[in-house]
Amino acid sequence: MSVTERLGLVDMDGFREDVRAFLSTSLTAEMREAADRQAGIYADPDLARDWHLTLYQKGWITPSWPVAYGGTGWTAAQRLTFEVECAAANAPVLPAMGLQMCGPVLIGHGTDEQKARFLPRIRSAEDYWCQGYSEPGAGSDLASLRCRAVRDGDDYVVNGTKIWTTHAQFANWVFLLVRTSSEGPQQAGITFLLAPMDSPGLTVTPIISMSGEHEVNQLFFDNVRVPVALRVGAENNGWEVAKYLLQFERGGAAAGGRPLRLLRSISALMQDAAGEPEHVVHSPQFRRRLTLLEIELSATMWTQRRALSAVASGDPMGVTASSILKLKATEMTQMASELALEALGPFASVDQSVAAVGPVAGRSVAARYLNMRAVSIFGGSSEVQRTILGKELLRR
Amino acid sequence: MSVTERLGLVDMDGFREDVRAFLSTSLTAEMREAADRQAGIYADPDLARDWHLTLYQKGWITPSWPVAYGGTGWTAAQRLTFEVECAAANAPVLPAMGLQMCGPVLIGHGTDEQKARFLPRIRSAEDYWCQGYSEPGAGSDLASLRCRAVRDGDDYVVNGTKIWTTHAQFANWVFLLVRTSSEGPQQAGITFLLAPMDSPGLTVTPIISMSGEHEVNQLFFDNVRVPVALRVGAENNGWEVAKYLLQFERGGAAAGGRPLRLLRSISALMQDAAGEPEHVVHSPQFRRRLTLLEIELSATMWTQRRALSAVASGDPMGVTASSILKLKATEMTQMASELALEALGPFASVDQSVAAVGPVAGRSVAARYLNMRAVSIFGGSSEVQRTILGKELLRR
Amino acid sequence: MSDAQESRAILKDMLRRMLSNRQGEGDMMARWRQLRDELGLLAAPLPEARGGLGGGFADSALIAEELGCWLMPVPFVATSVIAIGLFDALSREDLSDQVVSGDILPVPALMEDGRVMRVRPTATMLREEDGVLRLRGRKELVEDVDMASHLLVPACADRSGEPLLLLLPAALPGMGWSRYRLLDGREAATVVFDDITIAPDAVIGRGEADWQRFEAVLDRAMVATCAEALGLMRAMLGQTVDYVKQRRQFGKTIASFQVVQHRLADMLIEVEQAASVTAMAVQALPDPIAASTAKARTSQALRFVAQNAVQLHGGIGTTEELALSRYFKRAMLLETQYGSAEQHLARVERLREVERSLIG
Amino acid sequence: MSDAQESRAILKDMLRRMLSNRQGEGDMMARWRQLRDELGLLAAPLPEARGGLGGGFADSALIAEELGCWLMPVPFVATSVIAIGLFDALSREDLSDQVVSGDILPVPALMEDGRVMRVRPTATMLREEDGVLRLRGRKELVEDVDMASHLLVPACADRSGEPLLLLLPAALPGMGWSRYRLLDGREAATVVFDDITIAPDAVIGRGEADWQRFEAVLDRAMVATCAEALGLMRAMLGQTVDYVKQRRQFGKTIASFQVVQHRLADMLIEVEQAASVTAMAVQALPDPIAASTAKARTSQALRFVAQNAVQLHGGIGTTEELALSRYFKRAMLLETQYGSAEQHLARVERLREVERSLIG
Repeated sequence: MSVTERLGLVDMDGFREDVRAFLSTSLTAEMREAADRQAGIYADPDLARDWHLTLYQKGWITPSWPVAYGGTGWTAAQRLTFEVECAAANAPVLPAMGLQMCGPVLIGHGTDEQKARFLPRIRSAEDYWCQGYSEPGAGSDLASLRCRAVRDGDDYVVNGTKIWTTHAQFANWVFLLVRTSSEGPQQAGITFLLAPMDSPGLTVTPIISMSGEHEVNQLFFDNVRVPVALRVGAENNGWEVAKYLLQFERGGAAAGGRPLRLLRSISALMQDAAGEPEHVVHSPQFRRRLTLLEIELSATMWTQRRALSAVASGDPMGVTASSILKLKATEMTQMASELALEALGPFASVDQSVAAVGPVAGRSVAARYLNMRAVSIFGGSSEVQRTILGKELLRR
Repeated sequence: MSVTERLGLVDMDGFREDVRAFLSTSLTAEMREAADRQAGIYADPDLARDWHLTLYQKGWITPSWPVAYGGTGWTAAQRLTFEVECAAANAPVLPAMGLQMCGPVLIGHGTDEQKARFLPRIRSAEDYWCQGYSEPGAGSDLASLRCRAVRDGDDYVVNGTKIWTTHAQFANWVFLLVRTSSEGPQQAGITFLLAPMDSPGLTVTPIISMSGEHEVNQLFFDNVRVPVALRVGAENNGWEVAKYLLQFERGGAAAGGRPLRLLRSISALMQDAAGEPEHVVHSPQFRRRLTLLEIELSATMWTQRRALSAVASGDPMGVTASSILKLKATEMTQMASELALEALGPFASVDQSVAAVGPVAGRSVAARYLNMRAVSIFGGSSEVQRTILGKELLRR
Repeated sequence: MSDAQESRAILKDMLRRMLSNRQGEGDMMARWRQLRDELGLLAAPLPEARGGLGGGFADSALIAEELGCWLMPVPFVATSVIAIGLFDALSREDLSDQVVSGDILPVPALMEDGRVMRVRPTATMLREEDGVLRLRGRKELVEDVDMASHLLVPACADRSGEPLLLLLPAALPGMGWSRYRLLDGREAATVVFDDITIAPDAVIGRGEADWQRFEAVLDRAMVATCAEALGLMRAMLGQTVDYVKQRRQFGKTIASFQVVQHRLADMLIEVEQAASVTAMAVQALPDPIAASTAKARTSQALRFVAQNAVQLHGGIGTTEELALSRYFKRAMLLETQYGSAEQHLARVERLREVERSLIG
Repeated sequence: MSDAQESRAILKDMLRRMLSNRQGEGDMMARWRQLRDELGLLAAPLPEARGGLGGGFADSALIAEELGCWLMPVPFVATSVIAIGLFDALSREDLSDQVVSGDILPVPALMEDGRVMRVRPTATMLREEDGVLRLRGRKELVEDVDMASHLLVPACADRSGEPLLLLLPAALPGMGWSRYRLLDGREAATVVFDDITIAPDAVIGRGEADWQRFEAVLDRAMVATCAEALGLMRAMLGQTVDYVKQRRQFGKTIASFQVVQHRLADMLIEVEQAASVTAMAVQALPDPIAASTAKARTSQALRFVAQNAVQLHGGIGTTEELALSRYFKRAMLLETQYGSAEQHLARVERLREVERSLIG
């Protein structure tokens, strides 16, 4: 019984087999190999689009959405099983901004017009979304954001900047938080807007990450006009919308997805070293750390399953569960990226963006290790998550 | 080369051999066995006294004191070597209250009369000291202490309580911090006093620890009169005296002493299990944890040696080094006590105070594990130490 | 709510009411009788046809968790999970019924050398001579001997070497007892069988298949122990949260310190991860890998939570006076009960290798 | 201050002045020439009789630490510690002098499969035929190939199997080079010797005793690497302290958060413990256990400090823009340079077993 099987111990009437059958025919060898080469947080747009459309055609692109909006009606266990099987099969990691962030927010807080306009285009991959939350002075302290929107007729006029905007260079839409009032507590003056990326006055500047890649950006808003019709929720009520979304962001996807993908590359490196008995991957200590990671993976998947079973389909997860899952996903991802680094050994020192050197299974290992430093910082840092959990416990 | 030898790599002109020769003749088998049975923070008074007097007669009872007051004039490396050899030979752990706390304080801040009166009696074990610092409401926040002393003629009249007073039931003297002023910052109104334990109005109530032992006490002061001549340092200057002492308390003794003693009992349990190949002590994982502990021990001894080399003999250690050493000593002690617990296995569940069961080497293992929970709490908790270190770094 | 959910909720509620106001006091045998007879604790997990609630092992786990939460170290796992579990597996429901009714109280005598987790007995030998059965051997750390009527003793047939399972009256002539106390206050003993004669019907199991049944029962006992540990952890975390809210240092409650909040967060995470592996193992029974995964992970969590509960209580946390100290010592026991984290991690690795070689 | 202490202080001061205002920029070869020729970096650790300061290896460690602190990944260890160390050990001071003067710049070519720490070569074979020496084999991850004049190549004699040490000009005909860049921006290559002819005097060492000398030199290189890592850690900690003092969130500097202070404390402890094991290893040379202890512990500290430096910098810490990212990538390299923590822990355990069996 594999880790993924132990997750789905409940009889699911052949669901797992259906998923596997689909993956074995629809997820092509080319896609899997391309996914292996990806070192970023999300797959590159071309690869992601291929896989997105495959799932879309199958009707499986938005399993966590309510059925009325294109959800699959799966149980929590089925949704997790699906994600875990995708990860285990090395399916490309789809960008979460549309499917798991903007979509659920619109379902929960959007107008009927907004839903009708945007949801189908998220599902069909016609729109590519990015997220405008953080600012240079507002990272962990998101509520202190200063990017300002002033009402002018039927528009908001936005001025300010957003930073760490993943894949902004590919997106045609951005959802963002802006300050519409400076009265009362900081949280009370924030509004949630949607804006086209080709809005006049909106510019994108690349930020190069330490792995040398261009994944994130800074956005500059210079008198960008956003129609009031593109506001989600009431004016000054954006913090509630954002909190709802953050809980999706933290608890929505399978917490084990990224670690499972990394475990796959560790397995490949171990197979690669099968003929070298002195290789570190054969030491009892390396084996033990893998065992501990696999156990944490089982535990986390069951934590997620318990949490998902407790909430109605489509609702965000409770704050405790979502923070635990974010922390565990982070910790396991970083641990797995370290184990991969150690399994690769000295070849991890090579800058593979210039030339491919060493085992094929090790090509993205160093870049992933570098990129995965960010998972404990973005989307609510590990420090912020622990504070949320501690305060929540004290409230009980 | 053993751990203890690797510590003393510098040529010490046969010093180590001298110490070993002394230990092999003067530390009797009875003392070593009795030390093995001790589960407390310090040896019981009878055992401690035997060993104290043996060292006293040899002239080695106060190596860290200035030569003028009975110190040995050893270098830092020699002092550490001595302590490490004592620990490795399983010499009884002498109570620190006189030798490493009150003594150095008197040397640094006492009057000539106080030095002449008390220092010889600490060395000769005629006096047994205890420490009156913490109060029920002032633990980590020592400066908030409320035990009050009011000047009345040539006496202070003390009212209040002290808690966690180790071995107060054996002591004939106590050194304590009292509040003599409530003006200005809390730290500014504290005074350092010495008091006979048989002072009228001073009572001792036992506190039983979770291992079932009586090591600590609560003291109650009910109009206890303490002559002004027994004040150390100026009135309201007790915080400076206390800080000086805390740094001795944290950095004075060999940080590796306790872990080394515990390592000895782990070795004994391992030898005991030599015939059982399935025993957990033979697993590569147990071995590895021991290796990590031994490495930390080497590192910590060198941290201590570097710090001791940097200060003149008799001075307290800098605040950074003393906090690092306290934290490392704590962490290693607790880690070693856990390894011992695991090496013993299920027999660790037995209350050995009622009947002796299982391997001889395991008799004090559970009680020590329980008692060693306190080392991260007393003498400045681990949390307090980390705050000290963090703030010190930020000051640079 | 389904019928099963409803009866579980009722069971939980009754348990809480009975346990909450009598925590840790009084004579354990009296307490046990009350739980067994008034509450029907042993019957509860049985099928409805046998007077139970039909919740099966999930109810056993629920009960164990509540017993842990209220620090009630009664021999529930020994009787409900091990004795009844084994008797049922051997189709000896007659014996199970005697346990339920309180006519017998068998406790397992597992350890031959006090160290190895669950090897087959090699030193406890049963010899047959002219139709008379004679037993020789020694078992360490047999728990609850003050309450036990019988011992459940794995042994080894002297000629064939095949494994045997014996049910022996505790008062059999020739048994040598040395009794001692455990850290949680219960009584245990080393029992020596010095060539004692036993009745033929004391042999209730024999051979490989029966041994496998016994192993499976021990896996269930292990998972029930995880559930009890979970109860302990929830209680210790709750006590710690209450304490840090009222304890003041540096002019404010220590709950307002960020490192205290983060430590509580880490404790909560450990509790939840332990709850998850336990839930997984309950669901996965009789999967031994899931059971060992649960015991390994729960033992780690238990140590972390217990140690940090004491740490956040500060000095008072190290005293006998506080109930926490009794939880801490019970936690020490449960950490190694039916195998430590290290032993179960090794078992997981071993079983996985077997699994892989079977697949590959 | 003793003379030695004084000249060390001067050396350190000169290094700081030369390095501090040129951090990370310009062409590495030019920088290296300046350090070598203007500062006399390679001569410094030599005995006074040979123009050095007489501080020996302690000075090498000091220099390596400063180079680390200012992120100057010049081939100091390769030349000063490995090449000169080996040449001196083989009584080839003539070669050492050429390194000091800059006439040659040899870099070691150690790895046959890119994984195992320091096994004797088995796949790099030297064959003698009618007095002609022919070499066949392949070395991975040879560093600083853009600066090297020579390669220092461990090989294996084809008939006797005895270990050999070769000093080969980098431009020898028949060598196959595939060059690539390392994460710290330096150039490395895989070098293939496809039955190339080498000069007889290229064999500078041969046999067990010479191999042991080479092993001892590698231990020194390892300890020098620890010192460089220590410099990196001090710099990263310093940068982090500076950053948290100015970065504001939630209306105050993040330095005022208790968890940030405690994280800094843990980083400081790691730096100090690494400094201690490094000091121990310097003092203990040629003790291989102390050397491996130092590399294992320092590699662990390096990972912890580098990761937490990035974490406390938050988003900006993950960008290429910040110097910290270059320190982080250099730290990744040094972690595995001459063996990882895991490899050295295993070596410590192996050597200890040997030590014990020799004693016992």
